[in-house]
Amino acid sequence: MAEKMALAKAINESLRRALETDPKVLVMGEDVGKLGGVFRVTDGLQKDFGEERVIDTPLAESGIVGTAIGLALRGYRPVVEIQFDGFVFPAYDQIVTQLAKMHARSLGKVKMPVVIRIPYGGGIGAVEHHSESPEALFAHVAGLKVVSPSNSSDAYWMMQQAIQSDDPVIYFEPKRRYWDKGEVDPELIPGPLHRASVVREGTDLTLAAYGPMVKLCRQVADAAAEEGKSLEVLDLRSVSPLDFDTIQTSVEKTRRLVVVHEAPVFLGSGAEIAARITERCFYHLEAPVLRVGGYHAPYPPARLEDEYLPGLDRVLDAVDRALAY
Amino acid sequence: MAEKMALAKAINESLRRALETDPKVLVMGEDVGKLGGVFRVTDGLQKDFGEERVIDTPLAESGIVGTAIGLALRGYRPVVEIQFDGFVFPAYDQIVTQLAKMHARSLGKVKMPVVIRIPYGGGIGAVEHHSESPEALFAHVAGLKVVSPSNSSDAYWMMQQAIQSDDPVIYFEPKRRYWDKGEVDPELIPGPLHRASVVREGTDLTLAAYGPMVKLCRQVADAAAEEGKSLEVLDLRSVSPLDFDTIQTSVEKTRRLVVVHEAPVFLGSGAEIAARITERCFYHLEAPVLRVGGYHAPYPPARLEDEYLPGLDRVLDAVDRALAY
Amino acid sequence: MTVESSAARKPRRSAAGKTGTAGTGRSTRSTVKQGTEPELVQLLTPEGKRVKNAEFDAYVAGITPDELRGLYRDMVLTRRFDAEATALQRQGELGLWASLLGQEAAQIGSGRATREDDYVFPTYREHGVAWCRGVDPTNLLGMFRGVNNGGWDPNGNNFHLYTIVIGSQTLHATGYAMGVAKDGADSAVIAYFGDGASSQGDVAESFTFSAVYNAPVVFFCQNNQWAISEPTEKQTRVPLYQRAQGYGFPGVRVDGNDVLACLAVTRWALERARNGEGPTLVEAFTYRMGAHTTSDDPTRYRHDDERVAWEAKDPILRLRAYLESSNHADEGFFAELESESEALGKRVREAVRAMPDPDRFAIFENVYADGHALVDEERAQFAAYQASFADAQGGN
Amino acid sequence: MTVESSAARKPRRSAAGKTGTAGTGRSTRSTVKQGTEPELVQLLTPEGKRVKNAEFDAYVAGITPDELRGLYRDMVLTRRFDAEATALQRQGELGLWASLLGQEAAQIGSGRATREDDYVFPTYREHGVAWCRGVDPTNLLGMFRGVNNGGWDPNGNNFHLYTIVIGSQTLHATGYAMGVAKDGADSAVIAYFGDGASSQGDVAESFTFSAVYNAPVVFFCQNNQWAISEPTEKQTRVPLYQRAQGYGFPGVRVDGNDVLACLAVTRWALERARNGEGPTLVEAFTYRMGAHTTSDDPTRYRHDDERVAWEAKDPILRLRAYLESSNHADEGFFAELESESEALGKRVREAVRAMPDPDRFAIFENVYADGHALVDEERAQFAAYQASFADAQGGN
Ligand SMILES: Cc1ncc(C[n+]2csc(CCOP(=O)(O)OP(=O)(O)O)c2C)c(N)n1
Ligand SMILES: Cc1ncc(C[n+]2csc(CCOP(=O)(O)OP(=O)(O)O)c2C)c(N)n1
Ligand SMILES: [Mg+2]
Ligand SMILES: [Mg+2]
Repeated sequence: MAEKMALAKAINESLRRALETDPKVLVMGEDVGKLGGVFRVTDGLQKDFGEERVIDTPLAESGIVGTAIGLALRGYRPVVEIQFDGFVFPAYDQIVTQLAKMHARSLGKVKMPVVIRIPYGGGIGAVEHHSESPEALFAHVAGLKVVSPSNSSDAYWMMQQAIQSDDPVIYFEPKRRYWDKGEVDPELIPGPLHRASVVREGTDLTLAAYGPMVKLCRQVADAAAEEGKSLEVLDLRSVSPLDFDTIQTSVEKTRRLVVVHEAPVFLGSGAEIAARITERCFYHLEAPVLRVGGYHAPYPPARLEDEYLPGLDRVLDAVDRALAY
Repeated sequence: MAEKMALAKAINESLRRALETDPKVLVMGEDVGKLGGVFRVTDGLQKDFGEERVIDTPLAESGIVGTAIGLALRGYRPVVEIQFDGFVFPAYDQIVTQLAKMHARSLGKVKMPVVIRIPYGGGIGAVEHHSESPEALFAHVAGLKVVSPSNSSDAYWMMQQAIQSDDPVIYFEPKRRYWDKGEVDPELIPGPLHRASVVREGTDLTLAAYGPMVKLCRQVADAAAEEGKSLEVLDLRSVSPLDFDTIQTSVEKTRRLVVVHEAPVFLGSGAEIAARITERCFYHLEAPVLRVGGYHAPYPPARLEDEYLPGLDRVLDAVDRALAY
Repeated sequence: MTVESSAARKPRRSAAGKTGTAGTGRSTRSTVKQGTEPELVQLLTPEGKRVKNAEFDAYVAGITPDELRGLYRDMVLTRRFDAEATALQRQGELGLWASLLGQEAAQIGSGRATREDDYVFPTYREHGVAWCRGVDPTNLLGMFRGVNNGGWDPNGNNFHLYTIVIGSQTLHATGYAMGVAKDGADSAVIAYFGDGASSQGDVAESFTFSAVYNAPVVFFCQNNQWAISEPTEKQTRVPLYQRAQGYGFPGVRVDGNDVLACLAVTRWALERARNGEGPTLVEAFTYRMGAHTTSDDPTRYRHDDERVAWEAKDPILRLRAYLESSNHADEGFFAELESESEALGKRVREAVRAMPDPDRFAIFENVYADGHALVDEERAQFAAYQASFADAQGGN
Repeated sequence: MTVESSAARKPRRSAAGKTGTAGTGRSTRSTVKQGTEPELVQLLTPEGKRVKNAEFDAYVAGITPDELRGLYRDMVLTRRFDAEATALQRQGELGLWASLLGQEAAQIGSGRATREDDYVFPTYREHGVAWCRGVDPTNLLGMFRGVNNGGWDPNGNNFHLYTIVIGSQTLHATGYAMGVAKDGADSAVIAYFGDGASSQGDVAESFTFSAVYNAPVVFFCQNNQWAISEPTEKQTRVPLYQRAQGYGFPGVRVDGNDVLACLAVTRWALERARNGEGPTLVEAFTYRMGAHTTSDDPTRYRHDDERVAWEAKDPILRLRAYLESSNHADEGFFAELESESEALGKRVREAVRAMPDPDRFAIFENVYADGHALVDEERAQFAAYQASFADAQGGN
């Protein structure tokens, strides 16, 4: 029975379903209990599943991830919340040197079914450290999988799949889309977690994005359509692995690619997409792959974020530049 | 008076000079004192400058960098040693959220002249966490500068410049080249810290590398020359900023580029170079920018590192592939 | 203390209540006493009665009526400033505000204990300490308005920027203090942090570094009972001031709603630092009367009874009662303060509303001190892009 | 204790010796005693005399001569294995070795205290504990030879992989113990770490988490006096076992060269865990007789006198003296053990030499449990690249 719900609610429902169906699933993090998280994503879960399953932790991210690793070794499947993007770094060591490597280090003997939820990105007028997009810092690290849904249905299903995965998954939640509503069909049979999807077909140029930027790219495609340009929009959904096959197929058709993300362009995921797609589609590309993203600067104060973040005009500008080749 | 010395010794001499000339310079880290560091890079410094200037710290990397920030706020210029590449992650939070941002956060009121020395890379048959190349994880972060010398002279002079810089500099030391000898002329007037240098001229293809891979690329160029191919070799020296101008100039001439680094290819610095140079040289490139680097896998046990690391044959293979376009 | 029953404190299996009872205090074993809350250092009761304290009276022995009124004034104006900021957030002038309501005594007492050449490392809630340091309160609002990430020169008042990443600043303070010691200066450093922050590894590392280097730093923990929605029991099962002992330096719990006690204890701790006796931990036992920030809704996780109970210990009423009963302040003083308070509110309101948005090119400023080619390139691209609109508009 | 004079311990300014003297033990203040080393829990003197201990005797009361000989055998074989590994490194068969020489009693005593269903989280030096857990010692050598990064199934013997990043495993142990408690199991967890590791934020966070959740975990710190070249004074200015107190659980210092005391104290601590009394810190006071690893050169930072002094406290000689004086072991036992020891050495030598290099495709194995498109792609490229050589060779 499909139901319309906000993206945050879809994650909430997905966590609820996981807690219901698998007694090994745990939810843990700062303020995930009574408060239900600062974005209410875990709202009501502690009330219904108790403090043993939905755990308010001490204020220490390394400790949260480190103990989640231990719980996973004991057979649990922890879903960890990091309160904001900028607060994941105290846990970075545990994520990079332990969580990511445990399976390989043990020659496959132990599994690390840990999901790390990170509300990320800007556009909500927040103070420092609350608007960042650090996904490249995780995608570069082997052993991690990195995903980001753009809509309620994906949020729901990708969370189910992330929890079911025996690999650690960094699940980036597009916080500025938390309140966007979309259909969620709990009976759906979802496609593979790491498969990109073509959310709009087009012929002149491909726009590739994930998470919060997918909605923007749809708007860009609408605007471009009014000018008679046909843009194809890809929702990449996964940053590690990247679904290069889907991008390649699209680019072989459109011959032009613009990648959009909020993260800084320099060494952002767009760099890898540009490099690899150029290699794969060297004779197809009519223009270099262009990238629109954040600048090489700390995320600015809220009153400047609209200048910093990719917006309709900046993406259209890149589209024009790509089409001008 | 130029003198031939090992790369490690060149850094040692450079630190000594800095300690001598600026009373605000401090050297700090684990085992940097009596032991002189596990690679002897700080050998003799504590003996000559005392425990107040050359400081053995508690075993806590976040503490080391965090207190270095405090010392910098007090007017000191700390040069911090992280013992091995794989042990920088406990300090990652302090580096990314504090060190990198303090200057911007204070609207320029405070400076962060902190150098973080990290012996990095593989090829020395070490155990886990002792052979990694995490430079992309720092270069993606605005506010940091990232450099890596390839030879004794650069090691000496780039350290002088890093210490003199009012910005935080992550100074990656190519540990497998520590024992390679080269001329160091303490009277030299060095070029800019972030300028790449053309270490071998060529016409058919450009090889770009930094740190430990420069020597390899020279060898590749030698081998290719025997087959009648003329390769230009760039020593990038700096990963943030990257000197795209020098790369562009070279590629406009050779029309082909292969980037080599030990770090995993996926989202490694080569991705950014490929993306940006393709944009800058779209009509010059005869082949896509190819990249040779580590695989998307944890650094393997020592007995497999030769398979994992870029070697002569793998780079030559990439050269051949690029030339075949 | 808190209304939340905490499962985490119950031993999970059979031995409820046994925890820590095995110890005998022998020298080979460190043991733990539990169950009873320790006494606080208190110089003023909640009713405003001055009580004697053999150890700490000396640190406020010479205090004059003028100084007492000064402390009162500080607290009143700080509270007023804070209320104004909360209101400005409601009006949309600020994006967020982190109120210090209830913590005025902890902040004014400790802040007034510092000397001009001391250095302060705050969290994001130390508006009262900033006040004591002479930072213009309107400067504090820039980051909450979203026009900057920290709007004052830390070296102007030896008051570091607000730090949002929990616990980080305790290491900066320790490093700074190491530098003070290296310089042979006799100033001291004070690092603020919360009960929640006590769990962060960085705070523990700052204890280790400061102890090993005997750094002249005071760790001032405002235990306001809550870290957003989590009561202190989620961070520790023993009183926080005891944490210091295991690192080799003293810890004290002070009544954080007693400005006189906070002043005395902080003076003592700073004096230790100046005298080369190294670090001290002060736990100021206080209460966050309001929400965590204006984004927070405390009704979701705590009963209002708790706040009401703490209202009886209000730091301002307490000092007022003492000032009045001891005839240290008259009607005129309170009336004058009231109008000063009004004036401050007005000034803050006007200053905030007048605060201009930053220039868009500020994005690229101060990323580096010595410049960076990529920033230059992106700034130029940005300028060209902006110019293209101007051109377009010009053309129309 | 150490030969290095430590400037860090000297108060930097006037107050030498004053540190911690301000405390009066009042309940508002935690204070620190310094200067005198605390007593150790000791059941066997360095000369091998059994001494009484009111508190801990009970934990080894029923120990049989057979078990005592077993402990001795464990220590001798562990030392032999360790010496063999050191020799194999010298011969180039291993890339590195981290010797446990001198720490046999701490490891065998604590390791033998664990029950089969307990879970152990080691550092990289717990060869003796591995032995007690039944891990084939040759398996430990894989990572030091460079054929893998951890060569055994952690769940095979409830003995986790060696962890090189200092301190990380204490959090894994705590999480695992939280899981044990959730499961309602009565097993316990033991986390090993070193004196150096005590400074890491992760270790502090593991103390916090285990205390808050009352997790059944024993923190077993082998204070071997050195963290590579740094003496313990660079990590703490008070004995490490005291660290626990500030987190709300007991800490004990035990003679780490006394296998009986280590057995007793660890049994006590594990029993606390099983009984739902939560975490305990055990500091085993011992000595790293050798270099940090085969790459290290301790002559650069410590005098040999120190090692010589500690030789008098050798854990193996001590138990041998006791076994002999109490007639618990005869010549035959020692002779037999000698040849068992020889056999072990031979077996290890042969096993290491026979250890094959890993298949080159192992690089791509186990990066993920559920596969990853990029790994598949790179594996395929690698295979094609390898095949090109085969082709080229075939062609010649
Ligand atoms: C590293 C990190 N994690 C999480 C947060 C989000 N956060 C902001 S304030 C806060 C609670 C802090 O509690 P406490 O230390 O007691 O200080 P208080 O807010 O009560 O003054 C949290 C979890 C953060 N700012 N930094
Ligand atoms: C995070 C981290 N930093 C640095 C190192 C390098 N290192 C390896 S062992 C060691 C000293 C450890 O000392 P201790 O904890 O006392 O254990 P011990 O070696 O004495 O058994 C250091 C600094 C590391 N492995 N991990
Ligand atoms: Mg608090
Ligand atoms: Mg040690």
